[in-house]
Amino acid sequence: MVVGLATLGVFATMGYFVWRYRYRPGVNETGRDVPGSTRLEVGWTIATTVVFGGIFALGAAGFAERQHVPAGRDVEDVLVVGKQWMWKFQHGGGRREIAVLHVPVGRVVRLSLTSEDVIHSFYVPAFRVKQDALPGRTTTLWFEATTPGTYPFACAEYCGGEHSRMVGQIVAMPAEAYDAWLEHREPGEMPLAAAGREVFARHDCATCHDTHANKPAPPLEGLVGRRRVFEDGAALVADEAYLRESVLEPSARVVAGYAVAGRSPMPSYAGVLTNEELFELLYYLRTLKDATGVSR
Amino acid sequence: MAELHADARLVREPFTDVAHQRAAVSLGMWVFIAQEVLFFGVLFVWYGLFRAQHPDVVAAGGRALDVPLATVMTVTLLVSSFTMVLAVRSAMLGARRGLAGWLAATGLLAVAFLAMKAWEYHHHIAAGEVPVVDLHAASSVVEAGRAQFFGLYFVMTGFHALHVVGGVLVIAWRALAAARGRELPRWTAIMGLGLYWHLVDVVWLFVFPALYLAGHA
Amino acid sequence: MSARDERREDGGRALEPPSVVTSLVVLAALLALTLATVALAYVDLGTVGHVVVGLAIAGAKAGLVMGFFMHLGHEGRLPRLFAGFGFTWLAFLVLFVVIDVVTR
Amino acid sequence: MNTTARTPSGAHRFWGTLRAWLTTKDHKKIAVLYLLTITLFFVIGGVIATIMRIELAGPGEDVVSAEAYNRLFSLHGVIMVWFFLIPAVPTVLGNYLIPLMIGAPDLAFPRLNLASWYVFVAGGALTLVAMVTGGVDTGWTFYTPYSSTFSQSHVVLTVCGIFLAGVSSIFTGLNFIVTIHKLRAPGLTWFRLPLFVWTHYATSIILVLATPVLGMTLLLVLIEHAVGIGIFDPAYGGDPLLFQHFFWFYSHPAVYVMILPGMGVVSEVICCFSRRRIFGYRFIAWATLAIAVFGFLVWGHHMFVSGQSYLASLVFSVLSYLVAVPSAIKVFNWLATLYGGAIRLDTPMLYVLGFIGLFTVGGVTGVVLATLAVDVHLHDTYFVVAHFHTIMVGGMVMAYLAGLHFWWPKMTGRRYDERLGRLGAVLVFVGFLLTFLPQFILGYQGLPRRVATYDERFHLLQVMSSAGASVLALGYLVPAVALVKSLFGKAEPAGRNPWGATGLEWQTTSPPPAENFLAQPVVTGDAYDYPNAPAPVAARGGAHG
Repeated sequence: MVVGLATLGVFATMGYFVWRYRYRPGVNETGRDVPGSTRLEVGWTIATTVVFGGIFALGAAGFAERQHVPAGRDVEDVLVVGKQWMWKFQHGGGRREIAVLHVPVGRVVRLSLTSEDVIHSFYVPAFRVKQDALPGRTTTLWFEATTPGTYPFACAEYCGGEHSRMVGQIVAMPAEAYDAWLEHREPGEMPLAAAGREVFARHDCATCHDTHANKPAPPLEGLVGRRRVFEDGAALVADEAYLRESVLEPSARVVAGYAVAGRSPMPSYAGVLTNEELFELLYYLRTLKDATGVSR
Repeated sequence: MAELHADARLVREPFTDVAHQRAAVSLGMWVFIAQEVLFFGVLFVWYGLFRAQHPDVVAAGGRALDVPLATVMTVTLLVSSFTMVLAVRSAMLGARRGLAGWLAATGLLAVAFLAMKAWEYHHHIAAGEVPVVDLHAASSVVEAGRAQFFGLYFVMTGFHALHVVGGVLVIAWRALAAARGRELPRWTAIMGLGLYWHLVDVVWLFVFPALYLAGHA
Repeated sequence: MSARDERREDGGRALEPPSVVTSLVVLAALLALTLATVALAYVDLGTVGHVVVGLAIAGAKAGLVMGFFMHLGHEGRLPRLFAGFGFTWLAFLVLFVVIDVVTR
Repeated sequence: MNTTARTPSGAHRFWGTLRAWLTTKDHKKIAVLYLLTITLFFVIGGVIATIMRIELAGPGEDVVSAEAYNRLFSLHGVIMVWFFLIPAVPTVLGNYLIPLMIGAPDLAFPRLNLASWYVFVAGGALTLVAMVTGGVDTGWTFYTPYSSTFSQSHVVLTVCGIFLAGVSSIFTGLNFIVTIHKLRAPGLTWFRLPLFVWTHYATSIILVLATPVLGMTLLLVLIEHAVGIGIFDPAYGGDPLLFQHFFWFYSHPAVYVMILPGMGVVSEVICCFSRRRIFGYRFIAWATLAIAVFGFLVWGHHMFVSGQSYLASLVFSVLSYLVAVPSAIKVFNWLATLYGGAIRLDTPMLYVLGFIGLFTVGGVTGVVLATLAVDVHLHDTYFVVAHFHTIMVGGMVMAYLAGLHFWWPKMTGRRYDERLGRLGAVLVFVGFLLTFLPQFILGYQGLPRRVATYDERFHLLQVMSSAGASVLALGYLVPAVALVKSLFGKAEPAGRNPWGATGLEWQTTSPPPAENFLAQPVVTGDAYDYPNAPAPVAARGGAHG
């Protein structure tokens, strides 16, 4: 590595100079008078900047790769909730577990992280991934296990008393075995989409968000991935972040034609839905991509 | 033009003359002011983000504040800054009684400001407009937002008021010293005090529109 | 930039006692601006308009106070430099926090 | 140093002396007061570190509970950062030397200087009270919402203590800025200043512009802890990342507060013991200012995995490389200063060579951490712990010890035992490497920091690190013995200029008189005029070579 060589270079140069120019009575009693050299200064400034620029580019490229799940891959969604002092997992298929996370080999696993109390950080050294789990927000992280086995994970953000015991293991298993494992649901565990539909029903969302009647809210079928135009003329392609904002802060961006007195008629659901409910609801809304009329 | 009071006894170690001492005190105070700008700056960053994210909450909160009273408070501080300029002028001219008088006027205006502030706090607390300790106990999102606004309000005006209190104490001490008049206070020190006092004024000039004028029109 | 100059450096007029007339004019301007900002608060300018106007008037008042009452206009380069540092560094803080929050 | 009287009629004289010291406005005496205070805090922080290393020698909760361990590392951080690393070089060496180096009788505001010491002591006392009554368990970073809502420990008391330490820092920084601008001797232009003064100027700017942000932020944590105002805790509608922005706006530049004054010491010592002018004076001076300014713009590299936006991470990463460039320039210039010198390996020079080596290790590991993709893996692991200890302990503490040894004869008028001094320098260097090299590996293997218990697979390296720490602890005792011993008995008098150094401070007596110079010195030439400097006077017991 470049940096290792740089360190060795500095040590070697220093050692050589100290030995070569050591004080020797009668031979080397005063230093040579060399005040400096602008050419040398400019030279090593540019060289350092260029080398650092190269390292930055490499690092940024690797970082950018981690920002988005590669296109066209099967994705396993898992909700990860950190709390003092344990990690709770909820699979897309509905199974829940604590301290152990089963994942399929060869598929992209996308974790949605949140916290019930303080900041935690989900860290899997073997996969070179780490992401803080913040209360009141969801962050995401993805990885792909390539070899079956167990990989330890830990909490990397100090979170109080038992922080050092907030550890566990990822069990990577062949995809078929994982699918079979996922089917062994405990009573009460429900696939996320179904759970989300229950949240949707429980809060009577369909009263307003209905396809067929002339209701006060936009319909939700096929929403994700579609362009939305807002009251102020701005527009974006609906994604998960937009859905989240619409649920928590409906007036932040109101779809054109749906504003009442400049605001959304919908109340905010911030503080009404728990993190899990919100995750389930958003998961459900994403499944409405190609559906018609399901939101009744 | 009246004569500058430049007695050699006004100069303190390690300075060589009054001009030297003045330049150093002025620089020192401006370094201190730069520091205060960042100290209060943190609160304004908080305010700016909060207002950007919840403009309605800030507007509603602003309407709950007393604009006429705050306008009077602003005027009080501005006039006190003016009297402080006259106090510094008296000190520079070596006019001891003028110094004592103008400092006293400045101090009284500052106390008047604090009295209005105290009345305002009392009013808001009595009306339940306080930062709520537990947001989950808030019955609605609106109520929660208002609690946050009043958290912002009390912290911003509170830190400003603390600075006023500090200023009043030093002003009172200096005014008494000038009134007793055994020795004329160093005018460079009065100048430093003046800079501090104007700074407190400047901070309020931003607090006033940020909080009080946010809710109207 | 000899050391001698920097010791006593000021704008040349820093040793003059402040003028009463100038100070009165500045005070009058400050009071007028105060009334203006209160009056404008009741005119519908939209939220952004209010922020811009409020900030501009507060900035103008702060400028008057600093320039005259705090005699920054009479000072040499150093006090101005440090006054500038305070606001510049605050701008750094605001800039980077906004970069994060807006693109989060 | 301290002339404590022991004669029968001495009680009276003792109190008189004590009072004279506690009300002194002499920057040299205030520096000595700081030296004593800061040494006390270093010892406390060091003892805590020792207990931590003993606990970590075993993977379980062997010596102390996890709860206790959390308090130990929090207090170790708080005490070492705010009560040793940040103040040490500026308040001891800077306070003592800046007026001497610029030919002034004192700092610009002597009373403010004394006040800053009292405020510092008050802050330290509050922190110690917090420590004795149960401590604080938030880590020195006070991340919200843990610190503001969840922690049951003495957050309020500790925060007040740190706030006061910050006030003290601001006073010191302000005083230095005005002093350096307004009290330089005739003829002492900016580019004739010793680099030690340049680095303290840059440091003071950081202290004055960064510390108020920390002060307000900690007060907001305190208020949220007390009443829940909704700024940092999402449960109250706040944003925990806002805390991290504010905190690192201070705490990253604070790293340069720790290291820049040390770089000043290095520049002085390396010229003196190479008998050469510094290589590239102006480049070092400008690099110093560049570090101070760019240092403010990189704080977000502490937040790459915090949930900060992708764009912000990219920007902060780029800027982090920019701040590494001037640091690298400084290292190159120091190496070039060695070139063609006549190098004597006295104690200060040994420390300085150690500094350059370890600062390089710390610097390049910093570059590793600024690399986005790599930081995701290494963030909050032992790699980070080892990285900043390399900069802080390997860099700043080495520089502090170098400076203390270099100017000790000036401050006390006595020379220390050169052989003991050299032994100390070597032990500290070796002990340091043994302690922290294993931690780099531990971090790379994925051991998170701040853990009381850890997996068995990390055991061997942890034991090695603890063993190294005992060498390091021993290493610190040696210079303490060497320096204290010189104060008693028949130590060799130092004379005005034992090292044959340039600089105004060496032209007055050792120790200098109360007013520093009997006549106002006038400067006519550049700094580091070693071709025309007097020859060093060899100490007893240490031949040069």
